Amino acid sequence: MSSLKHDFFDANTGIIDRRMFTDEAIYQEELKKIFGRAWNFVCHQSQIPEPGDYFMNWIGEDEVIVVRDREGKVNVLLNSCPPRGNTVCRAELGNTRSFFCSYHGWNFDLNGSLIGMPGEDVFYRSGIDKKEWGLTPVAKVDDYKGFVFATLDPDAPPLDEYLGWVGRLGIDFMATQGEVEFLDGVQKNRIQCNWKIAVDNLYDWYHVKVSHGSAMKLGVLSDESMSPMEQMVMLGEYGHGIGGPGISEERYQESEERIRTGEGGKIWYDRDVVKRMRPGVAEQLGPVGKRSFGHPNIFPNLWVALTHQVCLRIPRGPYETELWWFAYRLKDAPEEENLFYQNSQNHLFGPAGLLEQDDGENWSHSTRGATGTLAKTRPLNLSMGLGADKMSQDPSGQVGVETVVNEHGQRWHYQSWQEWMNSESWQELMTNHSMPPGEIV
Amino acid sequence: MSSLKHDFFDANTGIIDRRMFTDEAIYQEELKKIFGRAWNFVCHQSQIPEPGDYFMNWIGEDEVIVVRDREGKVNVLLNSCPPRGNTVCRAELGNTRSFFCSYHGWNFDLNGSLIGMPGEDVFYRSGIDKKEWGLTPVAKVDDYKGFVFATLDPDAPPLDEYLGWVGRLGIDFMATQGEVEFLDGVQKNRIQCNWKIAVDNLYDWYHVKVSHGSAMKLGVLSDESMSPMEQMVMLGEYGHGIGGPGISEERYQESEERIRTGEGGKIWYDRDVVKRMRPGVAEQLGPVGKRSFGHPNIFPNLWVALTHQVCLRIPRGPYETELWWFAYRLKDAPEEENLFYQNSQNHLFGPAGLLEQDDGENWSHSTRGATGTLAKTRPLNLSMGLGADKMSQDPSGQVGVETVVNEHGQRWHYQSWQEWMNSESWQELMTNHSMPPGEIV
Amino acid sequence: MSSLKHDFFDANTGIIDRRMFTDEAIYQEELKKIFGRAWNFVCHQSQIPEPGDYFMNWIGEDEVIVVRDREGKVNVLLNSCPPRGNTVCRAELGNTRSFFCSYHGWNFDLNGSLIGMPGEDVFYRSGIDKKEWGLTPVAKVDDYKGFVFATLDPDAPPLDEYLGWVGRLGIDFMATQGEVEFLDGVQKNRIQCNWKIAVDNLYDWYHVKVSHGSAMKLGVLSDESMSPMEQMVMLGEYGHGIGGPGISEERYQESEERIRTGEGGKIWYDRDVVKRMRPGVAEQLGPVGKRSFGHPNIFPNLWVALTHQVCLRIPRGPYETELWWFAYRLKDAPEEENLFYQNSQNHLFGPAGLLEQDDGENWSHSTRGATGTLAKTRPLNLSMGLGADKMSQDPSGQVGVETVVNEHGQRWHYQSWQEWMNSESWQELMTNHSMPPGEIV
Amino acid sequence: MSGVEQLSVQERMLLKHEVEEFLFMEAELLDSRCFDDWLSVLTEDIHYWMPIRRTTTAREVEREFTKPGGMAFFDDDLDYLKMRVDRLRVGRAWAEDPPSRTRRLITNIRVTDIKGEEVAVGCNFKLYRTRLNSEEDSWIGRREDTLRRVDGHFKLARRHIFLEQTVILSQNMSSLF
Amino acid sequence: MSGVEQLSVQERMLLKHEVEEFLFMEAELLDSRCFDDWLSVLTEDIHYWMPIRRTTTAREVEREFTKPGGMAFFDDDLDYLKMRVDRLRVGRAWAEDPPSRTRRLITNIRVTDIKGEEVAVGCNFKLYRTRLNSEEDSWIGRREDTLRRVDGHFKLARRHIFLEQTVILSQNMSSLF
Amino acid sequence: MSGVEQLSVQERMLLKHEVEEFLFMEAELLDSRCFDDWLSVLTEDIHYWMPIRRTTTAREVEREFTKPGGMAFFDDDLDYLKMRVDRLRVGRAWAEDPPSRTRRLITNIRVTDIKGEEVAVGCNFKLYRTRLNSEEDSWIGRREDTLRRVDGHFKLARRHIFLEQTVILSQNMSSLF
Ligand code: FES
Ligand code: FES
Ligand code: FES
Ligand SMILES: [Fe+3]
Ligand SMILES: [Fe+3]
Ligand SMILES: [Fe+3]
Repeated sequence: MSSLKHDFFDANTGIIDRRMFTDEAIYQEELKKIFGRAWNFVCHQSQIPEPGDYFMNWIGEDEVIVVRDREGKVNVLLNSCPPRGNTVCRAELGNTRSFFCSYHGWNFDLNGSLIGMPGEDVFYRSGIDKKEWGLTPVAKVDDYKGFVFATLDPDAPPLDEYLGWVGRLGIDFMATQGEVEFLDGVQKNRIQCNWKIAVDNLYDWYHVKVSHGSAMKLGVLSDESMSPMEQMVMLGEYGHGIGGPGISEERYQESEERIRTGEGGKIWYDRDVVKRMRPGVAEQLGPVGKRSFGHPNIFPNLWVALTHQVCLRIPRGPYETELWWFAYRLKDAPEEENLFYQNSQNHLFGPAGLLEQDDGENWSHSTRGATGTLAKTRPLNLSMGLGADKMSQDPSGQVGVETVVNEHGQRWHYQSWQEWMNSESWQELMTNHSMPPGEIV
Repeated sequence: MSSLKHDFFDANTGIIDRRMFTDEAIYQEELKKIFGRAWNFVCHQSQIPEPGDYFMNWIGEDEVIVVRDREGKVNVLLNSCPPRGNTVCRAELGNTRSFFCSYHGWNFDLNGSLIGMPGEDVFYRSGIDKKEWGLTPVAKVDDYKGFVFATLDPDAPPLDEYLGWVGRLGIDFMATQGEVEFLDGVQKNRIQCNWKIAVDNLYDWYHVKVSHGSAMKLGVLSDESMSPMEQMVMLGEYGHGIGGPGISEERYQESEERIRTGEGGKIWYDRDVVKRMRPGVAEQLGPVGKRSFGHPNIFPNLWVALTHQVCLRIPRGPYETELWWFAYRLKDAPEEENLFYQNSQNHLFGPAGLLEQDDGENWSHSTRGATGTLAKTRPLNLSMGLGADKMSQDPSGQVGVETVVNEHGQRWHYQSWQEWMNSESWQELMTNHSMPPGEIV
Repeated sequence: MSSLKHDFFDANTGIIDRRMFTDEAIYQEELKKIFGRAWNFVCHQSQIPEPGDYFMNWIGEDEVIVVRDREGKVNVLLNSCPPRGNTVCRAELGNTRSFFCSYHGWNFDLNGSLIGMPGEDVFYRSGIDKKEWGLTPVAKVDDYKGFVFATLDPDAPPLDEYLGWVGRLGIDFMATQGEVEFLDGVQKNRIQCNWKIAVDNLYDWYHVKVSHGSAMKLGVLSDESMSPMEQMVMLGEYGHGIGGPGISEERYQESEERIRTGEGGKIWYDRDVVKRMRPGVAEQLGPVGKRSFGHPNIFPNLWVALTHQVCLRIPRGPYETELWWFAYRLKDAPEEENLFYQNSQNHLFGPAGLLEQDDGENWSHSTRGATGTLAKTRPLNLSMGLGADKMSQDPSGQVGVETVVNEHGQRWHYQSWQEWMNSESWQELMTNHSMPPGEIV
Repeated sequence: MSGVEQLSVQERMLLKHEVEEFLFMEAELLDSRCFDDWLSVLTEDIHYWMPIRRTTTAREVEREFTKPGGMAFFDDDLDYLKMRVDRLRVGRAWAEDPPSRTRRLITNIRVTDIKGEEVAVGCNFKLYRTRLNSEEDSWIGRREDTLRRVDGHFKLARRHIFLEQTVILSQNMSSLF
Repeated sequence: MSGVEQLSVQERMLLKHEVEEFLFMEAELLDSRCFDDWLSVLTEDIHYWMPIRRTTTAREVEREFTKPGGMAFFDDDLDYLKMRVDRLRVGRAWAEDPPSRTRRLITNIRVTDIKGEEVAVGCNFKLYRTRLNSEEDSWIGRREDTLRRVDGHFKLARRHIFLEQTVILSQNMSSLF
Repeated sequence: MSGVEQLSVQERMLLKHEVEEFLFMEAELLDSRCFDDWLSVLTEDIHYWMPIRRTTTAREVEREFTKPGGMAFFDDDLDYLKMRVDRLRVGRAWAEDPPSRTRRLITNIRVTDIKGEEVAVGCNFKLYRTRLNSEEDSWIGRREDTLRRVDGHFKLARRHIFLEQTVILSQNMSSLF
């Protein structure tokens, strides 16, 4: 039975069979079933404001051109030219009038349509249907509040439905802060780890004190902000999730009170509460969401960080992942606020980041270790908090669990991954996938 | 049915399934069914004039020693020593009295026979049949007008029959010019492309203006010579072909006339016609062949270029091809003529060549692009001129089509490749292979 | 039938199918069936004298920590941490109080037991059985005269039984010389060869004069010692063997006589006979063993060299082997004796060794050559001395053959390898494996 | 480069030698892990910067680097550099425990300008880093350094690092350039 | 090397410095893609040559390189070098669009001879080239340059390049050495 | 380094130049396979040593190298170095037949001490070796050389080689550093 096909994760015990990280066949299947089906983040509207502006990205191992056409529409096109499959664009970004292939000179419009072929009539005498031989567009493109996503699967549900309230909330954390403007410059580097381990880690508030012990001792970030006792988890359909710091309504009101009485800043999250007190924001985030300061992951691989950054984890084979750090500023925010964030953006994450430089070897060794003849048979334990928490459904419909450091997010990530891998189509996935537990068993 | 086993190329539409470029299993099969069966060019007689002279080459991924023995015979021997399979020769070329293995000192004569073993009688007491343990010779070696070929398959037809009139004509283009003497020095470099894409490209007169646009703008080569409207294609059994510039009998006679009246040189091909007016040459090339100035490919991978050069495309895995550029001079040609060609030989092709340096990335990206999950499912369009041309059988028996830039050669290359791959033996191939279309549909 | 599963070696002809060197599936099977079952040498007691001293080694592709605990017991632990499989130790050697994982800070005692987890009670609220989640110990650890071995297979026979008299004799060659003290510093380098070819070579006294011809001509070692006519072979159950110089009882007594009369040193082996004349030594080595000065191999991959060194050949894929050269001194030997050996240790073997630097390319080319389409089908000839020798069973029970240079040891190595590969378990191997021939056919 | 051209060739040679002595000493401090000593040859106001590089078409090649004040891999003042050094002391700086082994090949040293006490120096570099079982990383590029004479000795007042790579091929950049 | 030995060590030092200034400036022109400026430091009669290297036995090692006037990877006069530069301007020089990122590490500079206005200089080099998503090529070898003084400034009159590689491991050599 | 500091900057510059001339000449002798000439620039009492390096924790980093007198990759006196050279002549030195092609990039040359006729010199190196069809090896590290003036010319009296690698990634080290 296909539903038994992949059985690497046991939701009842939180035990993982680590072969999921190193098997080449599994990886090939992931490219089809995960990246080939999901809505993948490709860029933010503000990165390509003008007609002809383009930004290159990857959907699994397919390279795509994300380009704004003359009508202002964003198109996502496969970077592959019909005659021999040559790439028609080799820059990472730029502005162009059309895409001219360096092999035979076929020329494509900003929407991918074939607008020129050298000697079309003289050489292609039996004619060729130009409409049929443009650059292949992805199945669907849509954006949520400026964040552009694309999917290769025509059967994928609409983006809004795909994101669900958790995915949307993850983006709202950013979008409700004001007009988001992505900065020029994406930090890219490669880590010899499986992409799922990189994603797993964004939910991992247990590793911070140890993996990033040096940064904490230096006070790069405040102790409390880096490993707070109060945690909150929200899980969404199809694998989205938010995990990390989160506080009770009571604490939230205390914070508001501090801020009103000019004592804001006493606790690290006051800085965020201030913003959420701006008109309409708390309402948009909702009574549960507003109290979370955690890490959203838009399944499969978009991490929304607290530093006005998002990080894509692009698979490059079972043993390698490319990290892309995007940063943004708030157009209308006071300059010092943006400078405060840019400071973090240039010093915490990325290959030279005071935090992230210490992650790489742990991830690569966790992946590499999975190749040993004995090692690959040893179970991995992700049982932290398993069955220990109840999720409270808020009247608003938002469901969150207020708890301590845990591995709910990671388990949800792997469980969802397994459901995607065990479904042969979107239809099957829609019917088979688990709903986020109202109560985590 | 084996004939359906491989179905990557559709002759009716000219559409290719690009997985043929990246699949490792396909590649392993090619090594057996294509390179393991074909007559492969190994070197020219003039490269190893003296007894003991040797030149190393590859047949697929088997390294062979091409060596002239004391009787003046050229032997082609597998570079693999019986006790442990060590290589007995590690130089690219040289002169030797015998091949002495660096592992245990077995010594082999220039014809591969085992002539010495340290302590043969003392240690090999049960005896060993020296005749049985020499270096493995290839199945057959033969040459056509000095061009030496070898095949690993004893069932291969004789070289002459294998080449057929098209393969022979390709070599005659060179041989009829005078005594060919290969120059010392082969330019070797690696391109991350599939070998078939490199072969495909030699027929490709469509890419020249674009891929080599810079060279043309500089007038490295004359516009007319690089992308002439008048083209001629000749296709031969088993996959050989000649494609490129070719002119009508009328133009040919105009050229002869110009030359007679001392106005030769007006048009680029006058330079070649002059040579073909030498006694006997036109007759040897035939009424059709003499009017072609195109690119022959001796299937699978020997390109005969117009610059007094031949280029081997040696497979190094699905994703890599090694290019070997051999150059020759005409022993009796005026020095300035040879200098003219050497100039091209050192400046047009090879990794630093003003033309070829621009090919590599197109080929490697066309190959690499075939790995994307979506990209690999997209068809490639090789339909240029499909069904638009008629082939005229000349009374002489030569069949050529006079036309414009087209993809007849490439389609023939892929169609033949598929027939080789779908045949389990030479016998099957001989019965199954298509005859070159008297009329291309 | 599983017993037919692998048929790469023909004991009747000494012919090998070289695909055993390059097939990835074979290699993966070797990791399980050979390295996953055998007793593997991990280090010598003297390398980790103090509690907390550790030395890292590999069992196939599993990295293990070899560490002495507070009770003085040596533990061999898998370097893989339960939560994500991260490595808990990244140094090659050192001394520590515990193993602290850099990912989440789990802390393990010197016997592998989990002694600390950050926030165990607060975060792991459903509790976790610490006893179940320590570092995985190997199945068995034992030592023979200070040489520590470990096996991953609980069904493996006791070390003594596994070694048998030949394996034990190989170690006795070292142990009977006095108290062995391993030196600080292991020479490690990688050769692009299959590990079996490296092992095969240690029995190979045929290659010396040729592969190491330069060293011999320089007199780095005496001609006689490097390729003596008198050879002796002893073969042990499960693939152990000793091959190389060995002399008759008569010669042995002549040597003793020379030494007694102060004329010792005339012949190279007098140096060893001297030591064997020390009280009890000859008795321990036995009437046959004492007359051998050959190369023992403890199956699968531990070579005991004559230079007070042992060499591990660690597999790194079918095409790569890592060589680890360990050296020792005799605690109570005169300083000049130890200096004499250290001189050899620093100049004969290892990547810069005057002998070994010439081996690498022969081994890598013998492996690489096995990939050619034709080459891989060519048989390798290991028939030297096949059926030409009789083994004489000594009253003591020791069985040795006195002969000349031969390939008995190599054939035994490959035959045993095949028996291991054709057995699905230790039980099957114990019942199926051949006994060393009382008479080699 | 007026500043430089006013010098005689002998003066330039001498200056070049002094610069070289400083740069080689400074590189050796890093290679031999004397990080505190390294901090001591920096000026208080040092700017240590490595922009992000991107592949662009020939036509838009001026967009190759991110701009000062924008996103970067390094954009440090002395405090940040101190943090990078201090973290090695406080422990749990896993990227450097076990310590990396590095070697800096500094070549093509050229004095490009002189202003008062400051000398602008360009050089090419290959920073080689190997860890554990000889895992290897190489970072290659150009540096624009400014050396300032402080009581007779050079100190490093500015270091702008221009890597050739776009995607960083290593799992971190825990080394200093 | 008589030419050199007639000089005092001080003179050699000064000459070495001048040579170095020239070679580093020239390398920087190429690395920073100032190709026209680079052409301007060549003499009219420059010979720019890279022979083909082959693996031979120790016994026949004199056959290692192809001979002058024979087959070569580069055998250029000024016109050919101009073409290599001009092609970048005229467009459709795909090997260099997007432009490669190169870095020349020039080391072991030694003055080997002096004849009138000409100085023969040997050096070792590593030419690093990366393109697109950090695809990497490295070409390593030795150069024999001849510098000629033309109105007080050096110009490059001869460049013979001896790569260590036999098979060129890259898909092209669109860079200048 | 008192020895050095007693020198004026001019004196240091001159000395550095002499050292450089020697080291580049010596490297070229090896790269151009003039091994006998190379032996002739060594002193009778030369010590040529390369210890073994190991990965250790930051805490135990002092255990990184094996000690003098212990296990090593090279621990040669002149006789052993002669053997390494002579073997190439006598034949059957397969690691070098076909001969390797090597290139030594010597950088960061710094004079660290002066004692009488002896000059202690540190440098960084990349030794590149390619064989057959461009198989490649690179050894990178630091050298501590001692040069001794013998009748007015430098000779190499000591060479201690500190590679950055722990596991040697090549199938042999048949080259000299
Ligand atoms: S592949 Fe793009 S035009 Fe031919
Ligand atoms: S492998 Fe050639 S002689 Fe042994
Ligand atoms: S993996 Fe070791 S503590 Fe988490
Ligand atoms: Fe982290
Ligand atoms: Fe082309
Ligand atoms: Fe050997």
